[in-house]
Amino acid sequence: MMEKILSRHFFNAEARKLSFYLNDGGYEAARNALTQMTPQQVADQVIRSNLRGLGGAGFPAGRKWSFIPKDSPNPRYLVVNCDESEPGTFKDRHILEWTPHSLLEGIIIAAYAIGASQCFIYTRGEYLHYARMLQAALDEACQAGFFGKNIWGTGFDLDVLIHLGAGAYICGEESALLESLEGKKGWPRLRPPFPAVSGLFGCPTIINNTETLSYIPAIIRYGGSWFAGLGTPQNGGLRLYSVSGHVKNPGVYELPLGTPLREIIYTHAGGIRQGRKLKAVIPGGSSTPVLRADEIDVRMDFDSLAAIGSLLGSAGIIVMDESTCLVKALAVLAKFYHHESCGQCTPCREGTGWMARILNRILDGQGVRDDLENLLRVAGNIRGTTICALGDAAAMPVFSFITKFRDEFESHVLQGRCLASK
Amino acid sequence: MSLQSFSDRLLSEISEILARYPQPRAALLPILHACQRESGYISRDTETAVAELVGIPAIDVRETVSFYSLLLDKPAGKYHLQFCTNLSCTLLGAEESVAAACRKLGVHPGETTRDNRFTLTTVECLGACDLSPSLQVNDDYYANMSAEKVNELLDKLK
Amino acid sequence: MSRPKDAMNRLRDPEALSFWQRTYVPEILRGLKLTAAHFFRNLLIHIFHLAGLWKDRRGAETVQYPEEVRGYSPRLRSLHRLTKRDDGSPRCVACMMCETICPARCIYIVATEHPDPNIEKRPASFDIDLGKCVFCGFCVEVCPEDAIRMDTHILNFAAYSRQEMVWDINRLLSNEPQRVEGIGEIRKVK
Amino acid sequence: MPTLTIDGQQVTVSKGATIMQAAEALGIYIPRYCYHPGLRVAGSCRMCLVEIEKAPKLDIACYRQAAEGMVVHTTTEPVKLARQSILEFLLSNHPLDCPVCDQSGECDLQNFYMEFGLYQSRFLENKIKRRKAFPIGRHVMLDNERCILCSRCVRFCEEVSRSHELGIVNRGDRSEIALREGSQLDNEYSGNVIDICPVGALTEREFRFQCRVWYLNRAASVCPGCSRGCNIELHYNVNRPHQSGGKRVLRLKPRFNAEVNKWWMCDEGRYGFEFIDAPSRLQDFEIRTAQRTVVASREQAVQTLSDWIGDSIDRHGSQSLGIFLSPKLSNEDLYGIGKFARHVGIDCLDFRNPSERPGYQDDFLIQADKNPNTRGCLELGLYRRSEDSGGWMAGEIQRGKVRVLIVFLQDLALAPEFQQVLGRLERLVFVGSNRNGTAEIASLVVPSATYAEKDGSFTNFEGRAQRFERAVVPLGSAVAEADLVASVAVSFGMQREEFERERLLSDLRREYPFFDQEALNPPELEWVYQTPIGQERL
Repeated sequence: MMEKILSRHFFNAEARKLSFYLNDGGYEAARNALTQMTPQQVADQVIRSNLRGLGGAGFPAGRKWSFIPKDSPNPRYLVVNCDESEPGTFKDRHILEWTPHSLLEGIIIAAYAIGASQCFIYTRGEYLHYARMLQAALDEACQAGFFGKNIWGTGFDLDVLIHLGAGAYICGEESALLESLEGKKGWPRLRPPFPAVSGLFGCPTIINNTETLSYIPAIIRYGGSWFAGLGTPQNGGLRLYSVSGHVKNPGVYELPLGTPLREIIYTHAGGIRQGRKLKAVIPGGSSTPVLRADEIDVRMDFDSLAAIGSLLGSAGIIVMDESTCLVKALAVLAKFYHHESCGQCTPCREGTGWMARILNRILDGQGVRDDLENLLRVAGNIRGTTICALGDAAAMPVFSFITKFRDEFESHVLQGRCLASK
Repeated sequence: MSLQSFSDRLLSEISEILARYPQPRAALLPILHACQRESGYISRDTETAVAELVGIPAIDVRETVSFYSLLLDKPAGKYHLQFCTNLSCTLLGAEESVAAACRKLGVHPGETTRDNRFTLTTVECLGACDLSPSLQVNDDYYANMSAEKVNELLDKLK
Repeated sequence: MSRPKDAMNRLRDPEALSFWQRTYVPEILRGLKLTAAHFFRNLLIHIFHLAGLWKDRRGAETVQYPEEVRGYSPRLRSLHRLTKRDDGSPRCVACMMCETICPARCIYIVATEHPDPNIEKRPASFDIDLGKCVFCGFCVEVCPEDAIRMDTHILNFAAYSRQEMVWDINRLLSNEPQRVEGIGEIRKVK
Repeated sequence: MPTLTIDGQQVTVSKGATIMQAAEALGIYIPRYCYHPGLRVAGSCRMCLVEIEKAPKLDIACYRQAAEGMVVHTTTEPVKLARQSILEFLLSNHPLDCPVCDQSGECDLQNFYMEFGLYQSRFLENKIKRRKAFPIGRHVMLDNERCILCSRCVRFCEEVSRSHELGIVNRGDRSEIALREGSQLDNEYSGNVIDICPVGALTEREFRFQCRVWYLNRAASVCPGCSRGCNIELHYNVNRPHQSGGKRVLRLKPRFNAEVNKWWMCDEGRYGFEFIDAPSRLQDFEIRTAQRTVVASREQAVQTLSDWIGDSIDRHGSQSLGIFLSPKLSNEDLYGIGKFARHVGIDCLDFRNPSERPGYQDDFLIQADKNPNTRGCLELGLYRRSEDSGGWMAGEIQRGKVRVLIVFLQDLALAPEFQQVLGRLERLVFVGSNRNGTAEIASLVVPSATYAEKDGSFTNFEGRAQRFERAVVPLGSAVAEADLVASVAVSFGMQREEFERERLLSDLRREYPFFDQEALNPPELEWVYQTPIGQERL
């Protein structure tokens, strides 16, 4: 049985060519889906695969598709979230670079399943280079007749447009992404209505993550149950773990859901560089609660991480060794959320800047006794009161860093001394 | 001042972009990207002209341009150095690369050298944490930067 | 809650007077002694003063106001003054808090634009009608800018007309604070 | 029709109604900044967070729709904490400008902080500095430091005035209100953004530093600027006259009326009150002869007027008297004058100034007819139906038929038809509030009270009669027109009581069923755009 799906041909420049992909059985799944399956059968396979959204929230992909109202007279849209701005995550970039046709084939299948004839791929503006690679692949596929009018003579039309963002983390949030796609600033929308009911231009819209869609061809080809069997129960299949920070071999590792974090760090990513000791790991991108070194025996899947108070998020693993000053690390993250808060709703707009300023002051040795309580309180006041999840994302690291490494923070505040071993 | 100052090439690119979107406003970001590629930044006049093209109020274009960090409302140097200073890159010493670049170019982050060749900015995650510390110069990524590599690169770019 | 009640009881039941106290004679004698001592002391010192002697000793204990005054307490509420910024302009931003709280309604402010948008507002005129003022000090308490104070220790601002009792912004600004020294000490006024 | 429970009270609301609307129906006030009933819901200030049972977290009342069986709490600890924290966030970068801010006293940031706030600052950082106090239009000042980014003004310019001048630029806590390059906030309705701004970010240039708002008194009124009859409030200062240089009426604010003007009014109306305290106001009775003008007492003037009317009737009959009314007069004044005219037999009446041209109008509030009570004049029949304008009266004067003309408010000297013939009159009487060309040549000038100085009602172009109440006392010797007529009418055997305000109104309603309207009930002050000023404390 195959151990890798998407990463089989990573770092092989030939693999991004259509001819290579076709030789590998590419676009067969899409052709099968369109010619031999009903949209419902396609969706059923995806539901059976237990494939959960891989952009952060972990919502079951098949069920999301079912939210499209059956009777809407408006056109339906498929939007691919390829904004990938969560610090620590870079898997989508690898898909664009090495296996763009997996994504494109997944798009055909998903668009067929939801009845969309227009798809937008929203990529972050910094990925211009990678968007061009995707565009080249798309052009090849169009030439081959996989996109456009009347695909494979089924009467199904599909047009794909690659849309570049312009540098805003918030546009990875699905409703902000839609606003951005409509040419507006990326201010998240109030919900309900959810995008599946009223999304892009007020029409039913399904937004899937790049990685999610890229796995769909394999699911259709080998069946949903096969994919589900690759992972732990309720957490289907494989996923791409991005590993960065103080590891010997940072990169993307395609492993079954539920692979222990320790194994990912020490076996696949080669362990900590320079023989240092591990101090902390952020398991799922910058906004997920940090884990202490003694917590890394957790299985990397949605439920196991949630059980110990963290999140799988986008599976961007950031590894920090003993030389890391966690106050500094948190200040960097706080600066990030301050920079990226869209400014629409009060708690996030004012709170992210406040937290960043307190942390900077602490780093400057100007901390005062109440600072840590204040940080926790401000984070607590942001959490759960904002329009979108960015507020929560900004608050979670503050909670987890301060509660799990309180001594380091207190040492900084009270003694102006950093406990990190240099 | 308005559309007259747009080159024919740009105008035809814009009309091509407009044709691909179901609503003109949705084409705003691609059009702005096109304008920025043409002149290096988006001037207030360009904003007004684009607003006219897309058929939306000029303030809406202003809002959009000011919201996105990749859209510049003042010219950047020939080489726009964007150092990622997010967590993974900082962990591996991004700040040293930034400091080295600042020293070599004699500017602070956010500034442009007097000869308009380099603009140095620190940016948030570039989505290249495996290449940490990473640097984007215009559209190209540079991996595993260090003070020495920054100096080498700057020498080459000069 | 016991203390007030306790005090009340004490008021009603004073300590019993002793026999000598009930006669009042010792207290009368003590009183006489005090006044007599002053009488003879003053008599003696004044006679010596006439003879040009003992000039450094005060004749009587009474203060010879207005030639002499006693040092005032820093808490004294005297004539108002408006405090100044470094450039000499009034600190007052014409917020009207003092005018609003003034129970005598003796403050009249007209606001106008300050050229510096960070200050924004200044008084075009600021009048206090001292003929109406009750010297409650609320204006000082309420001022958010510490722009008005009553620490000039000026008490003699009587005037011959009601109009002269109205102090305008220039007069109020020209008042200076009085340094507090020797509270209760008697000083000659030069 | 969902039924829900808010703070233990049950209420049934229409489908699609929000929790905020349901709470309002129960009289429960939920604090808010970005929510305004006249604008699209933004949901961004998060001040109206409420607790909904079985919901995982607090939700905003302005957006969440009421659902059957929903149980909402607006005063529980989590809600209080949320409000405190939102206020703390809003204030973290808000300058402590209250002493110099014109909004203080009617500022929602102040009011809500006093009611729900934390009372102890835990913010030790430096506040963000922004551009302060600069004009962004003819009437509006912007202070970016004070702005809390509720976006009400932006939405107003998008949805109500549809002029799109304002936007929010940049992002995060660098966001601020900005105008399009080189443009100004100069639409016909720009003043409304001042009303809806919950803080002192947008303030009025005209009202700037004129008076602290807690010195202001309020009177319910009707805008006399055009025939729309927007419901307004007159804000006037009689407590501290020195602060505003003796001006009494300092600003007008729209008063909510769902049928007429909703929450809004136009700038033309808003700033059209200057005449009330203008130097051109007539304050004395003046009797003018060829040689000189003398100031007369009210008694003298009334006597003179009565004598002239009686004399003219005696010598030439009541046809020799003409009355030129004004559509700026109230229904009651018009009716009183008409009653008197009927009593003495004057039928030479009109109100249509032949020199008046229709003004600007739009499809929202502004009407071309700049008179507040044209419809009232028409309903009362105070004009000659056979003629298409008031110019016919010039002909009557020319022919020598009309010898004594009483002009109310209008400047007939401006009308070419009248310019030539006014000199032919034996007596020209001018009754008006402000000096004009007609007053200059009148042999008797009677100062009259403006709409701010008397009670009355105007009938708007749709036929809605609306009452306004007196704010200030008439300036100088000015009298209300009906009172003047009452004094004169006594000489002609009428009862003074017939001209009392309430009597005029009740007679009017009896005689003209048209005026028997619900809208004529006494107006109530409705504060919809701001919480009340704490006036009772002064």
